[in-house]
Parts: sequence; C-alpha cells; structure tokens
Amino acid sequence: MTHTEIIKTPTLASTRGGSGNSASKMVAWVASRGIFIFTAVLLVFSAIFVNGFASSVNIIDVFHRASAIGIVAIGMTFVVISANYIDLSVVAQIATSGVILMALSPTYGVLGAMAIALFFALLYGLVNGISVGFLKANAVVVTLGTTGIGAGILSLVTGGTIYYGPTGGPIDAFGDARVGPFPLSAFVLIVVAIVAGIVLSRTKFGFMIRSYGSNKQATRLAGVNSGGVVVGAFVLTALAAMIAGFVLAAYSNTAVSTMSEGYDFRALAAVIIGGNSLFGGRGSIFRTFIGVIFISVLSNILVLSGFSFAWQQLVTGAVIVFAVALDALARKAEKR
Amino acid sequence: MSTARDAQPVRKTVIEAHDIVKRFGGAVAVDQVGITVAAGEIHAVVGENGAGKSTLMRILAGILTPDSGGVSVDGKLLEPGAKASLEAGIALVHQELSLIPEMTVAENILLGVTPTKFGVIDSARQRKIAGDALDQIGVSVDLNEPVSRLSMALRQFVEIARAVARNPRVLILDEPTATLTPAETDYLLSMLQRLAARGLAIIYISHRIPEVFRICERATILRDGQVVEVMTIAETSPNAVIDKMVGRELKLDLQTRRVADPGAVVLSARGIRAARVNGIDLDVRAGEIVGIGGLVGAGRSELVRAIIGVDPRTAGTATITIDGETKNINGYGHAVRSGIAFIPEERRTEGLALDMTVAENITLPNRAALSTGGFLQRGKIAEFAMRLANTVGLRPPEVDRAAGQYSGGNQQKVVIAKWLGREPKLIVLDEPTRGVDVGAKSEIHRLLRELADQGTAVLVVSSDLPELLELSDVIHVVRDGRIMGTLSPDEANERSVMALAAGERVASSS
Amino acid sequence: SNGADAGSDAGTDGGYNVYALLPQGNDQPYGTNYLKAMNAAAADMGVNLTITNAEYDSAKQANECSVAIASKPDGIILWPAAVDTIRPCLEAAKAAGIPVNASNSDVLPEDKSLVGTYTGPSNDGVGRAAAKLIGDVLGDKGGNIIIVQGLSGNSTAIDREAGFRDELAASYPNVTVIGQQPGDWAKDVALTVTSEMLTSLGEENIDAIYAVDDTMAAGAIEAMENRGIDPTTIPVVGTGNTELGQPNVLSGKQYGTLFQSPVWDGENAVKYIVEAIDGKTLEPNYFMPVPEITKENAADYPAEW
Amino acid sequence: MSTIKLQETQTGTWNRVKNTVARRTEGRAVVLLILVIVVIAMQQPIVFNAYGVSLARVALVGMVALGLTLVVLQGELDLSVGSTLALTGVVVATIPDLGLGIIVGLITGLVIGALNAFLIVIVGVNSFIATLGTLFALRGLAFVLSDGRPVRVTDIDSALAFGRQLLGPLTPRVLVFILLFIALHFFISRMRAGREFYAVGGNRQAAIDAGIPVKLRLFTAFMLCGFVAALAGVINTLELTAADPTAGSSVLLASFAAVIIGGNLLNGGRGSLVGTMIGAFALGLMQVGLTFAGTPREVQDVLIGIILLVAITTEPNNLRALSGRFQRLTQRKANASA
Ligand SMILES: Nc1ncnc2c1ncn2[C@@H]1O[C@H](COP(=O)(O)OP(=O)(O)OP(=O)(O)O)[C@@H](O)[C@H]1O
Ligand SMILES: Nc1ncnc2c1ncn2[C@@H]1O[C@H](COP(=O)(O)OP(=O)(O)OP(=O)(O)O)[C@@H](O)[C@H]1O
Ligand SMILES: [Mg+2]
Ligand SMILES: [Mg+2]
Repeated sequence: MTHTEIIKTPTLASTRGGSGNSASKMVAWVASRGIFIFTAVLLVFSAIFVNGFASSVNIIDVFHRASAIGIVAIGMTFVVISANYIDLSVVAQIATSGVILMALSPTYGVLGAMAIALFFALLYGLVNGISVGFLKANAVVVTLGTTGIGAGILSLVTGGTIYYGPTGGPIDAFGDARVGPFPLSAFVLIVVAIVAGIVLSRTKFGFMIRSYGSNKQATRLAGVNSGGVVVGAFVLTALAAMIAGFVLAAYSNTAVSTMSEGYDFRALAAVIIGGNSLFGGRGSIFRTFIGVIFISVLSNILVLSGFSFAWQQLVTGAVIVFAVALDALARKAEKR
Repeated sequence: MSTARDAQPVRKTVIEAHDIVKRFGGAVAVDQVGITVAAGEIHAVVGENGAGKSTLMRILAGILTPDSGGVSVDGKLLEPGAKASLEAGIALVHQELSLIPEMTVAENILLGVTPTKFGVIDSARQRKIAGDALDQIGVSVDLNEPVSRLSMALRQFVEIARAVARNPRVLILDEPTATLTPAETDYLLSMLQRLAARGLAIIYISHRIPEVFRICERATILRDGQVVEVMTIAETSPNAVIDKMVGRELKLDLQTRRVADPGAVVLSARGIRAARVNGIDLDVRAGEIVGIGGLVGAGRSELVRAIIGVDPRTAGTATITIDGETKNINGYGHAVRSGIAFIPEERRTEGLALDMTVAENITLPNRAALSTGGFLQRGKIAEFAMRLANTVGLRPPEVDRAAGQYSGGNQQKVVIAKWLGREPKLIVLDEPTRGVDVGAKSEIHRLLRELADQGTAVLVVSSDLPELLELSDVIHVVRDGRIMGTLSPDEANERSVMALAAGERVASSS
Repeated sequence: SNGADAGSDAGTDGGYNVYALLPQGNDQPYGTNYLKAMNAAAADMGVNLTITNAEYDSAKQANECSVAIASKPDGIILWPAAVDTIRPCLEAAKAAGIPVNASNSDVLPEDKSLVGTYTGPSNDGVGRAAAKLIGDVLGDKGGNIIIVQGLSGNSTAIDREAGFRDELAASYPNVTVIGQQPGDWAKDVALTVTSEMLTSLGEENIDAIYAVDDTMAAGAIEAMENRGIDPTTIPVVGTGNTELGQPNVLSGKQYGTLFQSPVWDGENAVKYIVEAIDGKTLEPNYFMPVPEITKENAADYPAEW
Repeated sequence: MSTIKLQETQTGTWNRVKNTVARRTEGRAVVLLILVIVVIAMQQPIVFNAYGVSLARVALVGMVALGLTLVVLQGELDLSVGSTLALTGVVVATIPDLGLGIIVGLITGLVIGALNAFLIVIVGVNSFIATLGTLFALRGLAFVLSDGRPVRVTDIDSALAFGRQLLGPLTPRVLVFILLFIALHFFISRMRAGREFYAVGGNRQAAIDAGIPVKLRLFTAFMLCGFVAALAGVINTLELTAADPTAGSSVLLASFAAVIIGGNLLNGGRGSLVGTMIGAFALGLMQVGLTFAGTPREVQDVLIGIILLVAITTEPNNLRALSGRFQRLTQRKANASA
C-alpha cells in the first residue's frame, strides 16, 4: 500500500494503522502480527524440543512440504485479495499440469510438455476469470464447476494411470537437485514469492487488484477494466498452480490425476493463517508465505512427534481456528 | 400554511441529552453536546459535513453508545442500546436508506416489531399497521411490493412510514430531503408540521437552510462536534445561521453564471436509448456548464451513465471531440481514456473505496501517470495526492487516512480531487453536492466554474434547483427519459424548470 | 460407455444384466485396470455391465445399491466402499432375490451368509504375506520397522495392516512396529513421511519398511536415496508388483512385494457372478493367488498396473 | 388530508402475475428440473417407477442443503457440514444405546453449530474461514473417536429396521426429509424469527438498527444448519448400520450445488428453500438417471460442472451485464464500419 512519508497522522489514525489510545494500539499491533510471532515461537520451540527438527535433512523435508502448496497459496492470494474468496479449481489445475509434464515430456520433450501445460493453465485462468470478471458470476461456484469439468476430463483421459519419468531424467534430476542445503523447489517457491510480492505491492496491476478487492464499483468507475483485473488474478493463480504441478511431479518423479486432492482448502488455509483478509483489499504475499511456513512446520513436527493422522487433522484445524480468531480480534481492536 | 412560529410557546421537554462525547479512534466526533426538544417542536440540527450531526442522532437512537453523557426521555435516563430507545419512543430515519430490498413494504415498515401470534407472523395486523402508517404520512403504495422495486423517493417515504409506525414521541430525520425533489420536499415538510401539531417532538437535519427556516422553531448548530449556539429561528437569519455553522464570514455569490461564449462541441450524444432513457440528443461545449434537471426517477442518472457508457446503451451514439479529433465513446473505459471524468451519484458505493486511503483513492484514476513501466512511484503519489487534496480543500488534509473516516462532504471532495488529476476535457457530475454542507458546496461550485472558465466542458445532474440554476449555462429538463425542454439562464427559474419536470410543455428556445 | 441400456429389464442381447457397485474406477490405478479386465470378460460372456463408482462414500454406494436392486438385474458384484456398511444392501438384494458376490474386499464374517461368494485377494492375507516377507528377511533377531499406510480410513489399507500386524504378533514376536504414517497411496506423501520418520526415529533404528502398496514403497525408497541411504540396507516390502514397483524389485532396491492382479480380480468377479446366476454351487471364497515377489522371480510376473 | 403519488402502482391480474414471477428466485432451477425430467422420461423412465429410490437419492443430496440454505440466506457459509455429518455418525455408532446415541448425535450437531456461530458472531471471524477451520478440526475429531476406521452400531437390528421402507417404497430418510422441508419452509416464510433471516442477509446494518436480534438469528441459522447436518449423519449411520469417519466428503459440494442451482444469492437476502428443494430434485434425479444408465462418474462430474457454470453465469443480473457488453461490442463494430 502507498505510504506518504511527508504527512504524519497524529490522532486520526487510519483503519490500517491501529487506533488512538496506546493500549489498544499495542493489542492491535501485536494481534495483527500474531502470525509472525507464532511462527517464530513455533520455530524456536520445534528447534529446541522436537528431536531432529533442526537437522538439515529435516529442513529439506519442511521445504518439500512447503514448496508445492506454498506456490499454489501465493497464486491464490491474488484471487483472495480481489475479494473472490477462493479458486477451487487449483486441484484440477495442479494435476493437469503435473500429468501433462510427466505424460508428454517423453514425446514432446520437457519444454514442449511445459508449453502444453501452460496452454491449459491459461485456459483455466481465462475461463475462470471471464466467468467471474465479465459474467459477474460467483467465483466459488464457477471454480467448483471448472473443477468438475477439468478433473472429470483429466480422469476420463488418463484414468488412474501413474505417469513416471525415467530415474535420473531431467525431471527427476530437478526434483532431487539441491542448492546448498536446500532443495531446488524451495528456491522456486522463494522466487515465485518475491515476484508475486512485487507484482501485488509495487505494480499498477497489483494496486488495481487490491483496489478492486476493496470496492469493485469505485474501481470500475475509475476507468479500470475491472473484468480484466479479475481475469489477471485468476491467470496468475493458474500459472502458480501450473508451476506447483511441475514441482510436485518432479518431487516424486510421478504424476496421477488424483495427485493434488485437498490442495484447494489447504492453500486457502495458508493464505488465511497468514492473516490476509477474505473481504479483499488487505493482505500481502509475505503473509501468505509465513502462513505456508507455519502449516508446513506444524505438520512436519506433528509427524516427527509421531502423532496419528487423526490428531494431525485435529491440531491443524484447531490452529486455523485459533489463528483466524486472533486475526478477527485484532481487527476489532483496531476499530475500537 | 402554518409555520412553527404560530405554535404555542410553553411545552414540556420530551427528550434531553447532556454532555454527550463520542470518539472514533482518536477523532472526537461529538464533544460535550447537549440538546433538548419539546413536544410539538421541530428542532433543527445544522452543521457542516463532519460536524457530528449523524453521530449525535445515532447516539440519541441508542445505535451508538456515547463514551460519556446520557440521553433521557421524560426525565428518565435511557439504558444503552437501540431497543431501549425504541421503547422510549425515539425513532430515527437514517441518512442512508436502511430498508431490506427483498422484503415487502409492509415487512419493512414493521421490521423489528413484526406482530406475531406464537412466533407466527400476523400478516393481517402487519398490513393494517403498515397501511395506517402510510396513511398518516399520506403515501399510497402496494404493501406487497418488494422495496427493491420502488423509486428512491418512495423508499425515502417508506423509511419515514417505518418510523411513524412505531408511533414515536421523538422523530429524528437525518437529511430526509437529500434525495427528494422540491415537490416531494414541499410535501414532506408540511407533513412534518402536521405530525408536530399532534405533539410529536421532531429533530430535523438538513443542509438546506430554507427548509429549516420554513418549519423549524429552534436550531442547534454544531461545528467540529461542539454546540456553537442554539438559535431561535424567529429571531435570526439564514446568513447568521450559516456564519455560525461555518465559523467564518462566507458570502455565497448566488449570481447565476454569465453565458460563456460557447466553445467547440466536446460531447455530442444522439438518439441515446437505455433502461429508462428514451431517445435523447444533447451537446456540451468547451467552457460550458450544462445542467440536467428533473424529478427523481426521471432517468437523469441513467441518461448520463448511458451517454458515457457506464450503463449499456440500447441505441444511439455519443462522440467526444478533443482538439478537432472526434471519437466514438465505446464503453466507459474508452470514455475515461478519452478525457471524461465521472462523479457518480452513490458516493460511498461507487465514488470511493472507503477502506483505502485518500492517497490510494486519488491514485486509482491517475495510476498511469503515477507509475513508470507498470511500477507505482510512491514518492510521486504522496505529493500528487497532497496537491489535489489542497486544491479541493480537504479537511483535514491527511491523505493516508482511510477515506471512510471523512464525512460526506469531504468524501465528495476526494471523489472530485481524484479526477482533477487527469485534467479532464469533460466532467460529468451526478448530484455533485448531495449531502454536502454549504461551505463545501460553495467551494465545489467555485471549482466547477473555474474548470469551465479554463475550457472544461461540464455536465451536471442535480435535484437541487438553486444549485442547478446557479451553475448552468443551459438546463435540459428530463422526464421519463426524454428532454421535455431546454432553458437558457434568462428563461430558467424554479417555476419553469418544475413545470417542465412535472410534464407541462412550455415553449423553449433551441 | 458400457451397458448404457442395462437399466431396462431384459438385456438387449439376451445376456445377463449385472450391476458392478465399485468404490473406485478410472480414478485409481488399480481400478482402471480392474475395469478394463471386467469389461473385457463381460464382453466375452455377453454380460451387460452397469458400473458405478461411489468414490469410497458408503452412503452413495448404499443408494447405488438400491438403484441397482430397483432395476432388477440378474446379479450384483459388490466391492464394498466400507465393509461395515453394506449389510442393508445385502439384505435388500436377498429380499429381491438378486444374487450378490463380493469382490476385492471381502464382507464381514457375519455377513458372509448374504453373499454368493467372494472373489479377490485376501487383503488380510496380503498383509500376512507381507509380514512373512519382512519377518523372514529380518530373521530370528527381528528388528524395528515402520509402516507407510494408505489413505486414512480406507478399508483395504485397514485390512492389510490388520493382517500384517496379526501375522507379526503370531509368528514374528521380535519384529516391532515403531512408527506409522499415512502415505495416502501417493508417492510424494510417502516420500515425505518416510523421510520424516527416518529423522524422528533415527535411520539406524529402522530395520525394515512395510509400505502397503508399491507406489508408496517407491516413495520410501526415494526417501532413503535422498538421504544417501542404500535402500538394500533397509529392506522395503510393498504390494502390487506394479509398473512402478517391479523395476525397484528387479534392481533390488525394493526387497519384495506381493503380486496382486487387477486383471484376475476383474475377470473372476464377472466369471463367478455368472456362475452364481446360473445357480452353480460356489465355494465361500475364490482367493486371488498372491505370490510373493522378490528379485529372483520378479521377471516371471509382468506388471499389470 | 392530502396524499402524494410517487409511482404508478401497476394493477390488473396480469401485472400481478408478472410481478409475482419477477419476485421469485427459482426460475433457473425450475427450467433445469423440467429439462432433467423430460430427458429422464425419454431415456430412463425407470427413475420414476423406482421413485422410492430416486427420492432417497434426492434426500441424500438435499437434506444438508436445506440447512445450508438458512445460513446462505444470511449471507454466510458453512463449510463444515460434511465433517459435522461424519462426526455425528461416529458419535451415534460409538454409543451402545441407539436411542441415546441419536440424541447425543443431534445435540452434537447443535453444539457444532453454536461453536461456528460463536466464532463468527462473537469473535467476528468470517464464516467462510471459521468453518474452514472446523471443517478440518471436526474431521480430525471423527478420526480420533473412530480410530480411523468404520464403526458398526451395536444394535444392528434396530438400525436395519430403520432403513426399511416405511410408507410404500418410502424410507424414513425420505419422510424425515419432507417433514424437515415443510417445517423449515414454514419457519423462514411464516415465522418472524425465520423471516428476519432475509433482513440479516439483505442489509445487516439496517437489521441491527431496526432492533432485530441479529446475533441470535445468526446463532439460530448456524445451529439449525449443524442440526440438519447431524440429522443426515444419524440417518446415514442408521441406514448403513455403521459410521464411516470419511463419510460426507462429497456432501459439502453436492449441497452447495443444490443451493446455487436453487437460485439462492450467496450474498444473502435472496433465495428460498423451495429453490433449494428444486435444485436438489434436479441434481438427485439426474444422478439416479445417470446411474441407471451406467454413465461413468467422470462424465457425471463434467455434467454437473457444466450445469453449475451455466446456472451461475445465467444469473439474471449477470445476463444483463453480458447483454450490455454484447451491445457495446456490436456498436463498436457498427461504429467501425461506419
Ligand atoms: N464509523 C466512523 N469511524 C470513524 N470516524 C467516523 C465514523 N463515523 C463518523 N466519523 C467521523 O465523525 C465525524 C462526524 O461524522 P458525522 O457523519 O456525524 O458528520 P455529519 O455531521 O453527519 O456530516 P454529514 O453532514 O456529511 O452527514 C466526522 O469527522 C467523521 O469523519
Ligand atoms: N420507477 C422506478 N423503478 C425502478 N427504479 C427506480 C425508479 N425510480 C427511480 N429508481 C431508481 O432510483 C434511482 C434514482 O432514480 P434515477 O437516477 O432514475 O432518477 P434521477 O433523475 O437520476 O434522480 P437522481 O438524481 O436522484 O438519481 C435510480 O438508481 C433508479 O434506478
Ligand atoms: Mg450525516
Ligand atoms: Mg440519479
């Protein structure tokens, strides 16, 4: 968001900047940054008390958990901030790009396959974006529809076939590649985060997305092609989902039509835990990134500590509830 | 007709508020305010935008709880909360319409007090009470019609009927005439006098001082959240009231604008048809201010919105000519790109992103100028926004404060400011000063004149006749989506405009 | 697709009308090949198949069961979405006089009387066989092992684990399961959780890994390779002898697996429902042979899925 | 006394009919239903002969949707219905005494609804987010209680008895479904508390200002929604004689689809249970028909996906927007050629 250094706002603080009396200001400040604090605490706690967490091999696993879902979440942030709640169709999108990469690179080469995947990613982005942006249809329903169509067709075409690449092939190599102690996919995640962050916070397009999320009508009446902005948001999400599909496929050197089940809500959870507003307008890629790190570390230490799947779900859900409740309280404190 | 001045002098106080303080964040909206209103009195509350009028009323109605101070009815202090105030007989007609679109007129009138038998709605009684309320204010409308299908004016009267249906002791109206035409306003005012005559205590908020002088007995004048003075209308003058409101000498130059030597045609619309617009031709020249008059529901907004492509046209073409080059206006985005600025009717929903800062709102239409290679230039934005904020006299001029925290008038200044940055060739304004106080209003008028003098073409829709007459070089009067007549300043006066608006064809020049 | 007209009572080409109520289909590798074989067999025997896929939603399968019964087919092949939930379906079919065979996942003992027969692997048996492979490779000294489970709550996964643990308890007391996480039938998930279990439990403390199918076994193996562990030092046992698993077995990276044939499964489901309809007397079970596969004999069993 | 006329009120029966139609929200749902019925009548008449089965499927799709509609009418969402269904199922099955189990199960539903409402109303979390959290948490709880495997009810025979046909070919599920619909429809159309749901969804600030107990209404809606989901869970468990912790995975999206196709506005304030009912019928009958025809599941998904897309993009308002753009395009061409 734009800051104006030359003007100070003494008493009349903006809804963004916390509120008048310093006590509630403190509360607001702490609460609205709660997720950063929690993440820090969680990391320290894990490093000290969770056996093996700090080991380099485990860091790699954490990043493996974080990269694919993180890339999706970062993409989805654009849809969320444009006040369109969620893109459910990322599930179908990830699987589509992953399967295309593994299934077609033998014939068309890795780049050829990626090009084809890109085509479908754009297709998803455009269909979703046009339906929501220009036909003014509700995003949740639209993407629910495109998921049914896309996943259905993918499953019809590929069945449950598991496509796998040659061991040591380029894709496998990418999946196993390390940069120093980190897996290559971690760097993909970070690069995507940085680029997305710049786009959202620094560019004209990002500004229009935030403005649209804040007030559709006013944005349109300012001469913004609001439909185009929405299409842009969904295309960015689709591109991210495509990259995530590549990363996920490369990680296990396999792809199957069911590979991305649950990625829709898990990605959204990351966006939300980061403290982005579902009402649109407010939020940042950095928040999403932190949200991703948080849930990845959480599930990692739950497994390390030998919790059963049941308890993992229970704890994750509880944490989401706690995080969002805190965010809501922060908002209240700011208002007061 | 009877005016409040003949009303008998000694009556018992019904509602009394004392030492009311309300802060929003650090901002003091209402500061140590007291007010007393007697039965049968119509009491005006006037003040500039942001003076704290609406806030005070919301406190009286128990919707906002004050940080300190209390409200008492018949000497009994009220519990906090809307329910208590309602039961005590305080009914508020909000500044913004607060009806439920998908509910019927009857349901809306009894919203919150729906009569029931064992929880089941007693629709017979519901309709009876609603009908009575409408009769009391003398408005006829189908009780089963969903409010979403009513005209703005009708919605305003349903609001009032809702307040009346709670047969209140105290009736508060916050700028009820903002969306009404003179005829409707006239009707509303005499209706209020009837209600007062029956012993109702009425608090009346308006920026239209003449209305206040017509029906009110006393006026509490607010400035910056404080009571400046409580005046007895009979013993004062409009200018005195205005001076108190504004707190400075303010001469309203009400001379109508000399006809500018019309420059080249900038906007030309031919055969425009759209929803509730039935074939309209009109031209706007450089340096000319063209006014559109008519009744609410006449389709004036629809007309201008159709011309510049905000709403779809079903037929007709509009062209804009800039330094000799003529372009078709295809869609709104195209219109904006070719130098048109539009200030919409619905400030809060269409004019501003309320939770974004003033600077961000100003950036929106100027994003191209304020970014290079797709990247926003933050430093530039700050200065740019500040300059415009000062140009329109935003108070306080704090461009990184959320726009929603400014009062109506200041919000409108921001809406205008953000367009000035584009140095538009044509400015279209729909109700430019609705709910804007006299001070801000005259500043906005001066601004528009200056723009016209600099050669900008201006198209104004207004329900505020004095404003229309004061500003316009030429006035088109619209009815049922058609131009009924066109009046030049020497022909134009309240009568001639209303006559056309009401459908009487009179001979008109051009 | 298949049997588009199976709804109508008398099969158009005089063959039997059979409903196959399955919990998976073209959305899973096994199901895909199971369906292929099933359709092929049906074509041979002139059976009109109507196939449903309940996606492991037992309520949905129950409704599909009543749909099937309503269209009065000659027989029903039922692959339970969750074995505990199918009693009402079986009773309704019995009441309607429609023979039902169970396929792939056997019904509970107390429901056995309600089905003609069961064809398919003994999932319990598969688990036991896996336990044998691991028990034998670890020898008398036994050791600590971890389990990479299938999708949580999935009945096949549950049955295999049960059989596996029973067999260990019965015959290999020195083998102890020290960790278990769900791999969701997916290689990437298996890869991550295996690696994490190796971290938390200590590579040196783990002597063998049981992954309840070969896809996840492949994940477990890659997890070890990523950490620079030679997979042959920690024997991995999977299930399926799949296209993904067999190369690992041949190369010795995966110690062993169990050959489960969707082809056998699909074919025999059809074969025996026809016999049931014809009123032939049937064994209570026709178990799919599930040979133990190791490096030695892997070549003799071409992968089917 | 003088009166003023601000708007011509149309009269005449035709206009009244036109208005009434114009006010309804169920248009597209009706169209779809008619379409489905016609196609089925031609392709799969058995769907109607076996109406008991078909109705059971409609009830399966529609019951949770009824509860969801109440929440949607207030402009909120409940993503946790699927998990609620699974959890209550497990609760019912784990309690030996069936009667007691059912009661506890239903109470569980109410408690979950109250919990969601608490997060949304008191704490102030957006309902989409809050129920996303409970979606995960409750599913986890169901797994914890059931140890991740199906739980068979102890008193199987009573459960079986429940599943049997009660009235002609109608199972208890169908009858409960119909009764529930009648009750809820009466509630939101005739009772004050229910009718005020429309106010809460239509203009919340106005509802608050009018003194409507908005928080109470929200609590009511979410608790009813939770209760209905629980009811569905109970019925599943009884019909299946066992509870599956993975149950209800498809419930959320199915009910959501029914609500949307039923013409309920997601922003709240506009819609009806009748619409949801029609939507459920359209979807349910279609699924049964496709099952009879042995259509692969994938094809069914694609079909439903297409229907959803069409349903949502043909929202009257959206259509208007579309036609507007179209006109502008054609105009642009005209201008270009001119
Ligand atoms: N919800 C709010 N949050 C923060 N500040 C507010 C809020 N509501 C009002 N204010 C501030 O309180 C002051 C008084 O606002 P109020 O709406 O009462 O003015 P008003 O006299 O009604 O103006 P107008 O004539 O434009 O309606 C203004 O400075 C406004 O910015
Ligand atoms: N008879 C009506 N039917 C439906 N909507 C109406 C009717 N009359 C007015 N409205 C709505 O009320 C608003 C005001 O009406 P409209 O804009 O046509 O009148 P106007 O001449 O522009 O007056 P204003 O200056 O108040 O906008 C518009 O949004 C219009 O849609
Ligand atoms: Mg006000
Ligand atoms: Mg207007």
